[in-house]
Amino acid sequence: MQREFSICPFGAFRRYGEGPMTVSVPAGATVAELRTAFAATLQDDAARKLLACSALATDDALLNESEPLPESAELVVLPPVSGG
Amino acid sequence: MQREFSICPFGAFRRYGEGPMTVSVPAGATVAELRTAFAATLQDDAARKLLACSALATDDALLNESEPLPESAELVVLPPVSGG
Amino acid sequence: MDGIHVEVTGQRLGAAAALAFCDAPGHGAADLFVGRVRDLNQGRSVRGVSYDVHTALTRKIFAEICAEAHEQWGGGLHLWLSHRHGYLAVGEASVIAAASSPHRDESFCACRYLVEQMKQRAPIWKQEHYVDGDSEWMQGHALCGHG
Amino acid sequence: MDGIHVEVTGQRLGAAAALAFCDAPGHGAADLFVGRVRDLNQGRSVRGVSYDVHTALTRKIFAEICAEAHEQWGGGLHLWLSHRHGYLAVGEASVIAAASSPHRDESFCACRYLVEQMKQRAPIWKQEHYVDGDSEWMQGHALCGHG
Repeated sequence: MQREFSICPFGAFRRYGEGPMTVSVPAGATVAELRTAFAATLQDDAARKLLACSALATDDALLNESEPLPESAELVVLPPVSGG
Repeated sequence: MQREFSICPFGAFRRYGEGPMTVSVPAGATVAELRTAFAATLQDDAARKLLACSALATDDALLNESEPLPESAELVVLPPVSGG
Repeated sequence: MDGIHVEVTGQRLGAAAALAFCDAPGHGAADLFVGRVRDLNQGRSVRGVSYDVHTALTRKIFAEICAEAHEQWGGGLHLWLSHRHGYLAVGEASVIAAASSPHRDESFCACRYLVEQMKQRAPIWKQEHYVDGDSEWMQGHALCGHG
Repeated sequence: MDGIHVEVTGQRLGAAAALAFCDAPGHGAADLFVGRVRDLNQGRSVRGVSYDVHTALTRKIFAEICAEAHEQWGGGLHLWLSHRHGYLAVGEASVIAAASSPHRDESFCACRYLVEQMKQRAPIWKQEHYVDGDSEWMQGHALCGHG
Protein backbone atom coordinates (compact mmCIF):
# COMPACT_ATOMS: atom_id res chain seq x y z
CA MET A 1 0.00 0.00 0.00
CA GLN A 2 1.25 3.47 -0.93
CA ARG A 3 0.77 6.62 1.16
CA GLU A 4 0.55 10.00 -0.46
CA PHE A 5 2.13 13.05 1.20
CA SER A 6 1.52 16.65 0.33
CA ILE A 7 4.67 18.73 0.89
CA CYS A 8 4.33 22.48 1.15
CA PRO A 9 7.43 24.51 0.12
CA PHE A 10 8.81 27.46 2.09
CA GLY A 11 11.46 30.09 1.41
CA ALA A 12 13.75 29.41 -1.53
CA PHE A 13 11.88 26.16 -2.14
CA ARG A 14 8.95 28.21 -3.43
CA ARG A 15 10.97 28.59 -6.63
CA TYR A 16 10.18 24.93 -7.38
CA GLY A 17 6.45 24.98 -6.77
CA GLU A 18 4.05 27.57 -5.41
CA GLY A 19 1.61 24.98 -4.06
CA PRO A 20 2.08 21.68 -2.22
CA MET A 21 3.96 18.93 -4.06
CA THR A 22 2.76 15.36 -3.93
CA VAL A 23 5.07 12.46 -3.09
CA SER A 24 4.07 8.83 -2.77
CA VAL A 25 5.91 6.19 -0.70
CA PRO A 26 5.09 2.71 0.66
CA ALA A 27 3.19 2.75 3.95
CA GLY A 28 5.74 2.19 6.72
CA ALA A 29 8.50 4.07 4.91
CA THR A 30 10.92 6.21 6.90
CA VAL A 31 11.44 9.93 6.56
CA ALA A 32 14.71 9.19 4.72
CA GLU A 33 12.81 7.11 2.16
CA LEU A 34 10.30 9.89 1.66
CA ARG A 35 13.19 12.30 1.11
CA THR A 36 14.60 10.02 -1.62
CA ALA A 37 11.22 9.73 -3.30
CA PHE A 38 10.76 13.49 -3.09
CA ALA A 39 14.18 14.08 -4.68
CA ALA A 40 13.21 11.81 -7.57
CA THR A 41 10.20 14.00 -8.39
CA LEU A 42 12.35 17.16 -8.68
CA GLN A 43 13.40 18.11 -12.23
CA ASP A 44 16.10 20.51 -11.23
CA ASP A 45 19.60 19.80 -9.92
CA ALA A 46 19.50 22.96 -7.83
CA ALA A 47 16.23 21.81 -6.29
CA ARG A 48 17.74 18.47 -5.29
CA LYS A 49 20.74 20.27 -3.80
CA LEU A 50 18.43 22.54 -1.83
CA LEU A 51 16.42 19.54 -0.63
CA ALA A 52 19.63 17.91 0.63
CA CYS A 53 20.12 20.75 3.10
CA SER A 54 16.43 21.18 3.94
CA ALA A 55 14.43 19.76 6.82
CA LEU A 56 11.11 17.96 6.49
CA ALA A 57 8.54 18.73 9.15
CA THR A 58 4.93 18.67 10.18
CA ASP A 59 3.31 21.85 11.46
CA ASP A 60 4.40 20.67 14.91
CA ALA A 61 7.94 19.39 14.68
CA LEU A 62 10.94 18.65 12.50
CA LEU A 63 11.11 15.04 11.37
CA ASN A 64 13.95 12.66 12.12
CA GLU A 65 15.34 10.80 9.11
CA SER A 66 15.40 7.38 10.74
CA GLU A 67 11.88 7.56 12.13
CA PRO A 68 8.67 6.33 10.54
CA LEU A 69 6.55 8.88 8.75
CA PRO A 70 4.02 10.80 10.87
CA GLU A 71 0.27 10.28 10.81
CA SER A 72 -0.35 13.59 9.18
CA ALA A 73 -0.09 13.56 5.39
CA GLU A 74 0.55 17.31 5.34
CA LEU A 75 4.26 18.03 5.45
CA VAL A 76 6.49 21.03 4.84
CA VAL A 77 9.96 21.35 3.38
CA LEU A 78 12.12 23.91 5.17
CA PRO A 79 15.30 25.14 3.44
CA PRO A 80 18.08 26.81 5.45
CA VAL A 81 16.58 29.67 7.45
CA SER A 82 17.45 33.37 7.40
CA GLY A 83 15.18 35.15 9.86
CA GLY A 84 15.86 38.39 11.69
CA MET B 1 50.59 83.62 50.01
CA GLN B 2 47.61 81.38 50.65
CA ARG B 3 44.98 80.41 48.08
CA GLU B 4 41.45 79.61 49.10
CA PHE B 5 39.47 76.84 47.38
CA SER B 6 35.78 76.23 47.58
CA ILE B 7 35.00 72.52 47.37
CA CYS B 8 31.49 71.42 46.53
CA PRO B 9 30.43 67.98 47.85
CA PHE B 10 28.55 65.37 45.80
CA GLY B 11 26.86 62.08 46.60
CA ALA B 12 27.64 60.62 50.03
CA PHE B 13 29.90 63.61 50.70
CA ARG B 14 26.80 65.75 51.08
CA ARG B 15 26.47 64.19 54.54
CA TYR B 16 29.43 66.34 55.62
CA GLY B 17 28.28 69.68 54.28
CA GLU B 18 25.38 70.79 52.13
CA GLY B 19 27.23 73.78 50.68
CA PRO B 20 30.82 74.26 49.47
CA MET B 21 33.60 73.77 52.01
CA THR B 22 36.53 76.15 52.16
CA VAL B 23 40.14 74.94 52.20
CA SER B 24 43.23 77.11 52.23
CA VAL B 25 46.69 76.07 50.94
CA PRO B 26 49.91 77.88 49.96
CA ALA B 27 49.91 79.17 46.39
CA GLY B 28 51.83 76.64 44.28
CA ALA B 29 50.61 73.67 46.32
CA THR B 30 49.83 70.39 44.58
CA VAL B 31 46.49 68.64 44.49
CA ALA B 32 47.86 66.13 47.02
CA GLU B 33 48.66 68.97 49.42
CA LEU B 34 45.16 70.38 49.01
CA ARG B 35 43.78 66.93 49.78
CA THR B 36 45.80 66.81 53.03
CA ALA B 37 44.62 70.27 54.03
CA PHE B 38 41.03 69.30 53.19
CA ALA B 39 41.28 66.15 55.34
CA ALA B 40 42.49 68.27 58.28
CA THR B 41 39.30 70.36 58.14
CA LEU B 42 37.05 67.31 58.41
CA GLN B 43 35.80 66.48 61.94
CA ASP B 44 34.67 62.99 61.16
CA ASP B 45 36.76 59.83 60.69
CA ALA B 46 34.22 58.49 58.20
CA ALA B 47 34.51 61.71 56.21
CA ARG B 48 38.28 61.39 56.02
CA LYS B 49 37.91 57.77 54.91
CA LEU B 50 35.47 58.81 52.22
CA LEU B 51 37.81 61.58 51.09
CA ALA B 52 40.62 59.03 50.74
CA CYS B 53 38.67 57.21 48.04
CA SER B 54 37.21 60.34 46.41
CA ALA B 55 38.45 62.31 43.43
CA LEU B 56 38.97 66.06 43.34
CA ALA B 57 37.94 67.79 40.14
CA THR B 58 37.02 71.01 38.44
CA ASP B 59 33.81 71.19 36.42
CA ASP B 60 35.95 70.12 33.44
CA ALA B 61 38.26 67.34 34.56
CA LEU B 62 39.48 65.13 37.36
CA LEU B 63 42.65 66.44 39.03
CA ASN B 64 45.93 64.57 39.20
CA GLU B 65 47.48 64.38 42.65
CA SER B 66 51.00 65.31 41.57
CA GLU B 67 49.96 68.33 39.51
CA PRO B 68 49.72 71.95 40.59
CA LEU B 69 46.30 73.22 41.52
CA PRO B 70 44.13 74.57 38.70
CA GLU B 71 43.38 78.24 38.08
CA SER B 72 39.79 77.83 39.06
CA ALA B 73 39.12 78.13 42.79
CA GLU B 74 35.87 76.20 42.45
CA LEU B 75 36.43 72.51 42.96
CA VAL B 76 34.27 69.46 43.59
CA VAL B 77 34.82 66.33 45.65
CA LEU B 78 33.54 63.17 43.98
CA PRO B 79 33.09 60.04 46.12
CA PRO B 80 32.87 56.59 44.48
CA VAL B 81 30.14 56.67 41.84
CA SER B 82 27.00 54.55 41.54
CA GLY B 83 25.11 55.64 38.44
CA GLY B 84 22.71 53.61 36.35
CA MET C 1 4.21 30.55 29.84
CA ASP C 2 4.41 33.17 32.53
CA GLY C 3 6.67 36.07 31.61
CA ILE C 4 7.04 34.97 27.98
CA HIS C 5 5.48 36.62 24.95
CA VAL C 6 6.11 35.25 21.45
CA GLU C 7 4.48 36.53 18.32
CA VAL C 8 4.47 36.29 14.53
CA THR C 9 2.54 39.07 12.92
CA GLY C 10 1.90 40.94 9.68
CA GLN C 11 1.52 44.19 11.65
CA ARG C 12 4.21 46.76 12.36
CA LEU C 13 6.32 45.78 15.39
CA GLY C 14 6.42 48.22 18.28
CA ALA C 15 9.23 48.52 20.81
CA ALA C 16 6.96 50.20 23.36
CA ALA C 17 4.85 47.07 23.84
CA ALA C 18 7.96 44.94 24.31
CA LEU C 19 9.40 47.33 26.90
CA ALA C 20 6.08 47.51 28.73
CA PHE C 21 6.01 43.71 28.88
CA CYS C 22 9.65 43.47 29.96
CA ASP C 23 9.13 45.42 33.14
CA ALA C 24 8.50 44.50 36.77
CA PRO C 25 9.01 46.24 40.11
CA GLY C 26 11.89 43.86 40.88
CA HIS C 27 13.56 44.29 37.49
CA GLY C 28 16.30 46.91 37.37
CA ALA C 29 17.31 46.18 33.79
CA ALA C 30 15.82 45.61 30.36
CA ASP C 31 17.56 45.04 27.04
CA LEU C 32 15.80 45.32 23.71
CA PHE C 33 16.99 44.43 20.23
CA VAL C 34 15.46 45.69 16.99
CA GLY C 35 16.35 44.17 13.63
CA ARG C 36 15.54 46.42 10.69
CA VAL C 37 15.68 46.11 6.90
CA ARG C 38 18.96 47.57 5.61
CA ASP C 39 19.26 49.55 2.38
CA LEU C 40 22.39 47.70 1.31
CA ASN C 41 23.39 44.05 1.51
CA GLN C 42 26.57 42.57 0.08
CA GLY C 43 26.98 45.60 -2.14
CA ARG C 44 23.46 45.57 -3.60
CA SER C 45 20.87 48.31 -3.10
CA VAL C 46 17.83 46.86 -1.36
CA ARG C 47 14.35 48.37 -1.62
CA GLY C 48 12.64 45.87 0.67
CA VAL C 49 12.50 42.36 2.06
CA SER C 50 9.76 39.74 2.04
CA TYR C 51 9.71 37.45 5.07
CA ASP C 52 8.23 34.01 4.56
CA VAL C 53 7.40 32.45 7.93
CA HIS C 54 6.05 29.08 9.01
CA THR C 55 3.93 30.63 11.70
CA ALA C 56 2.96 27.64 13.84
CA LEU C 57 6.47 26.18 13.98
CA THR C 58 8.05 29.58 14.55
CA ARG C 59 5.77 30.28 17.52
CA LYS C 60 6.65 26.90 18.94
CA ILE C 61 10.38 27.39 18.47
CA PHE C 62 10.24 30.93 19.87
CA ALA C 63 8.56 29.51 22.99
CA GLU C 64 11.26 26.81 23.26
CA ILE C 65 14.03 29.40 22.95
CA CYS C 66 12.44 31.54 25.65
CA ALA C 67 12.01 28.52 27.93
CA GLU C 68 15.72 27.77 27.48
CA ALA C 69 16.56 31.36 28.44
CA HIS C 70 14.40 30.98 31.54
CA GLU C 71 16.30 27.85 32.44
CA GLN C 72 19.67 29.51 31.91
CA TRP C 73 19.13 32.98 33.39
CA GLY C 74 16.19 32.49 35.74
CA GLY C 75 12.47 31.86 35.45
CA GLY C 76 11.67 35.34 36.72
CA LEU C 77 12.92 37.02 33.54
CA HIS C 78 10.36 38.61 31.26
CA LEU C 79 11.05 37.69 27.64
CA TRP C 80 9.60 39.02 24.39
CA LEU C 81 10.25 37.70 20.89
CA SER C 82 8.25 38.92 17.92
CA HIS C 83 8.88 38.61 14.18
CA ARG C 84 7.06 40.17 11.30
CA HIS C 85 6.06 38.45 8.07
CA GLY C 86 5.25 39.82 4.62
CA TYR C 87 6.84 42.69 2.70
CA LEU C 88 8.89 45.27 4.66
CA ALA C 89 10.40 48.44 3.25
CA VAL C 90 13.90 49.61 4.21
CA GLY C 91 13.95 50.80 7.84
CA GLU C 92 10.99 48.72 9.01
CA ALA C 93 11.50 46.41 11.99
CA SER C 94 11.57 42.69 11.18
CA VAL C 95 12.23 41.40 14.68
CA ILE C 96 12.09 42.63 18.27
CA ALA C 97 13.62 40.70 21.15
CA ALA C 98 13.63 41.93 24.73
CA ALA C 99 14.42 40.70 28.22
CA SER C 100 14.15 42.17 31.69
CA SER C 101 15.69 40.96 34.94
CA PRO C 102 16.74 42.13 38.40
CA HIS C 103 20.33 42.78 37.24
CA ARG C 104 21.66 43.80 33.85
CA ASP C 105 23.87 40.88 32.89
CA GLU C 106 20.94 38.49 32.60
CA SER C 107 18.99 40.93 30.42
CA PHE C 108 21.86 41.45 28.01
CA CYS C 109 22.66 37.73 27.78
CA ALA C 110 19.08 36.53 27.46
CA CYS C 111 18.19 39.13 24.82
CA ARG C 112 21.22 38.19 22.75
CA TYR C 113 20.37 34.51 23.15
CA LEU C 114 16.87 35.05 21.80
CA VAL C 115 18.25 36.81 18.73
CA GLU C 116 21.01 34.31 17.97
CA GLN C 117 18.79 31.27 18.45
CA MET C 118 15.97 32.79 16.43
CA LYS C 119 18.37 33.27 13.51
CA GLN C 120 19.59 29.68 13.71
CA ARG C 121 16.38 27.81 14.42
CA ALA C 122 13.21 29.65 13.43
CA PRO C 123 11.63 28.67 10.09
CA ILE C 124 11.80 32.16 8.61
CA TRP C 125 13.16 33.07 5.17
CA LYS C 126 14.26 36.39 3.80
CA GLN C 127 13.83 37.33 0.16
CA GLU C 128 15.58 40.57 -0.74
CA HIS C 129 14.17 42.83 -3.42
CA TYR C 130 16.73 45.04 -5.10
CA VAL C 131 16.41 48.51 -6.55
CA ASP C 132 17.35 47.04 -9.98
CA GLY C 133 14.18 44.90 -9.89
CA ASP C 134 15.85 41.58 -9.09
CA SER C 135 15.00 39.44 -6.05
CA GLU C 136 16.98 36.84 -4.16
CA TRP C 137 16.33 34.33 -1.37
CA MET C 138 19.07 34.62 1.23
CA GLN C 139 21.42 31.77 2.12
CA GLY C 140 20.81 30.56 5.64
CA HIS C 141 21.30 28.06 8.43
CA ALA C 142 20.25 24.47 7.79
CA LEU C 143 17.71 23.26 10.34
CA CYS C 144 18.72 20.26 12.37
CA GLY C 145 16.45 17.26 12.72
CA HIS C 146 17.30 15.37 9.53
CA GLY C 147 20.64 14.10 10.85
CA MET D 1 29.78 64.65 17.53
CA ASP D 2 27.95 63.14 14.59
CA GLY D 3 25.84 60.15 15.52
CA ILE D 4 26.23 60.71 19.26
CA HIS D 5 23.61 61.99 21.66
CA VAL D 6 24.37 62.38 25.37
CA GLU D 7 22.02 63.87 27.91
CA VAL D 8 21.50 64.48 31.61
CA THR D 9 17.96 65.50 32.41
CA GLY D 10 15.39 65.87 35.15
CA GLN D 11 12.66 64.78 32.73
CA ARG D 12 11.30 61.28 32.22
CA LEU D 13 13.50 59.26 29.82
CA GLY D 14 11.87 57.89 26.69
CA ALA D 15 13.01 54.83 24.78
CA ALA D 16 11.24 55.97 21.61
CA ALA D 17 13.53 58.98 21.16
CA ALA D 18 16.61 56.80 21.62
CA LEU D 19 15.39 54.24 19.07
CA ALA D 20 14.50 56.99 16.60
CA PHE D 21 18.01 58.40 16.97
CA CYS D 22 19.64 54.98 16.68
CA ASP D 23 18.31 54.33 13.22
CA ALA D 24 19.69 54.73 9.70
CA PRO D 25 18.92 53.17 6.32
CA GLY D 26 22.21 51.26 6.49
CA HIS D 27 21.69 50.03 10.05
CA GLY D 28 20.15 46.58 10.35
CA ALA D 29 20.44 46.40 14.13
CA ALA D 30 19.77 48.46 17.22
CA ASP D 31 20.21 47.52 20.87
CA LEU D 32 18.72 49.51 23.72
CA PHE D 33 19.22 49.21 27.45
CA VAL D 34 16.92 50.63 30.12
CA GLY D 35 17.94 50.82 33.76
CA ARG D 36 15.02 51.17 36.14
CA VAL D 37 14.57 51.68 39.88
CA ARG D 38 14.05 48.30 41.60
CA ASP D 39 11.67 47.77 44.52
CA LEU D 40 14.19 45.69 46.43
CA ASN D 41 17.92 46.04 46.97
CA GLN D 42 20.04 43.83 49.19
CA GLY D 43 16.93 42.69 51.01
CA ARG D 44 15.52 46.16 51.71
CA SER D 45 12.22 47.49 50.32
CA VAL D 46 12.91 50.58 48.23
CA ARG D 47 10.34 53.28 47.58
CA GLY D 48 12.53 55.44 45.36
CA VAL D 49 16.01 56.63 44.47
CA SER D 50 17.53 60.10 44.30
CA TYR D 51 20.22 60.55 41.68
CA ASP D 52 22.81 63.21 42.36
CA VAL D 53 24.67 64.08 39.14
CA HIS D 54 27.55 66.37 38.30
CA THR D 55 25.96 67.41 35.04
CA ALA D 56 28.84 69.08 33.19
CA LEU D 57 31.36 66.35 33.96
CA THR D 58 28.86 63.59 33.25
CA ARG D 59 28.06 65.02 29.82
CA LYS D 60 31.76 65.22 29.08
CA ILE D 61 32.43 61.67 30.22
CA PHE D 62 29.39 60.33 28.34
CA ALA D 63 30.79 61.97 25.19
CA GLU D 64 34.21 60.40 25.83
CA ILE D 65 32.68 56.96 26.32
CA CYS D 66 30.71 57.28 23.09
CA ALA D 67 33.82 58.45 21.21
CA GLU D 68 35.63 55.34 22.49
CA ALA D 69 32.79 53.15 21.24
CA HIS D 70 33.06 54.85 17.85
CA GLU D 71 36.73 54.09 17.79
CA GLN D 72 36.21 50.47 18.74
CA TRP D 73 33.12 49.51 16.71
CA GLY D 74 33.08 52.08 13.92
CA GLY D 75 32.39 55.78 13.54
CA GLY D 76 29.17 55.09 11.67
CA LEU D 77 27.39 53.78 14.76
CA HIS D 78 24.63 55.89 16.25
CA LEU D 79 24.97 56.08 20.02
CA TRP D 80 22.62 57.39 22.70
CA LEU D 81 23.36 57.76 26.40
CA SER D 82 21.00 59.58 28.72
CA HIS D 83 20.72 59.64 32.51
CA ARG D 84 18.11 61.16 34.72
CA HIS D 85 18.73 63.15 37.91
CA GLY D 86 16.50 63.88 40.88
CA TYR D 87 13.99 61.65 42.66
CA LEU D 88 12.67 58.57 40.82
CA ALA D 89 9.96 56.22 42.04
CA VAL D 90 10.22 52.43 41.65
CA GLY D 91 9.88 51.46 37.98
CA GLU D 92 11.06 54.77 36.53
CA ALA D 93 13.95 54.72 34.07
CA SER D 94 17.23 56.11 35.38
CA VAL D 95 19.35 55.46 32.30
CA ILE D 96 18.89 54.66 28.63
CA ALA D 97 21.75 53.53 26.40
CA ALA D 98 21.32 52.59 22.76
CA ALA D 99 23.41 51.80 19.71
CA SER D 100 22.67 51.05 16.08
CA SER D 101 24.94 49.60 13.43
CA PRO D 102 24.89 47.73 10.11
CA HIS D 103 25.25 44.34 11.86
CA ARG D 104 24.07 43.22 15.28
CA ASP D 105 27.30 42.37 17.06
CA GLU D 106 28.49 45.97 17.08
CA SER D 107 25.15 47.20 18.46
CA PHE D 108 25.13 44.70 21.30
CA CYS D 109 28.78 45.32 22.21
CA ALA D 110 28.64 49.11 21.97
CA CYS D 111 25.43 49.37 23.99
CA ARG D 112 26.87 47.20 26.72
CA TYR D 113 30.09 49.23 26.68
CA LEU D 114 28.15 52.47 27.21
CA VAL D 115 26.37 50.98 30.23
CA GLU D 116 29.44 49.44 31.87
CA GLN D 117 31.62 52.51 31.38
CA MET D 118 28.88 54.84 32.56
CA LYS D 119 28.63 52.88 35.81
CA GLN D 120 32.39 53.01 36.36
CA ARG D 121 33.20 56.54 35.29
CA ALA D 122 30.27 58.95 35.36
CA PRO D 123 29.97 61.23 38.42
CA ILE D 124 26.52 60.02 39.41
CA TRP D 125 25.43 58.94 42.88
CA LYS D 126 22.45 56.91 43.96
CA GLN D 127 20.70 57.48 47.27
CA GLU D 128 18.12 54.83 48.05
CA HIS D 129 15.02 55.69 50.06
CA TYR D 130 13.48 52.77 51.90
CA VAL D 131 9.89 52.02 52.76
CA ASP D 132 10.85 52.15 56.47
CA GLY D 133 11.81 55.83 56.06
CA ASP D 134 15.57 55.37 56.07
CA SER D 135 17.89 56.51 53.26
CA GLU D 136 21.34 55.35 52.18
CA TRP D 137 23.98 56.46 49.69
CA MET D 138 25.15 53.46 47.69
CA GLN D 139 28.73 52.20 47.69
CA GLY D 140 30.34 52.68 44.31
CA HIS D 141 33.37 52.76 42.05
CA ALA D 142 36.21 55.10 42.98
CA LEU D 143 37.01 57.52 40.17
CA CYS D 144 40.53 57.38 38.83
CA GLY D 145 42.63 60.52 38.45
CA HIS D 146 43.95 60.85 42.01
CA GLY D 147 46.47 58.02 41.65
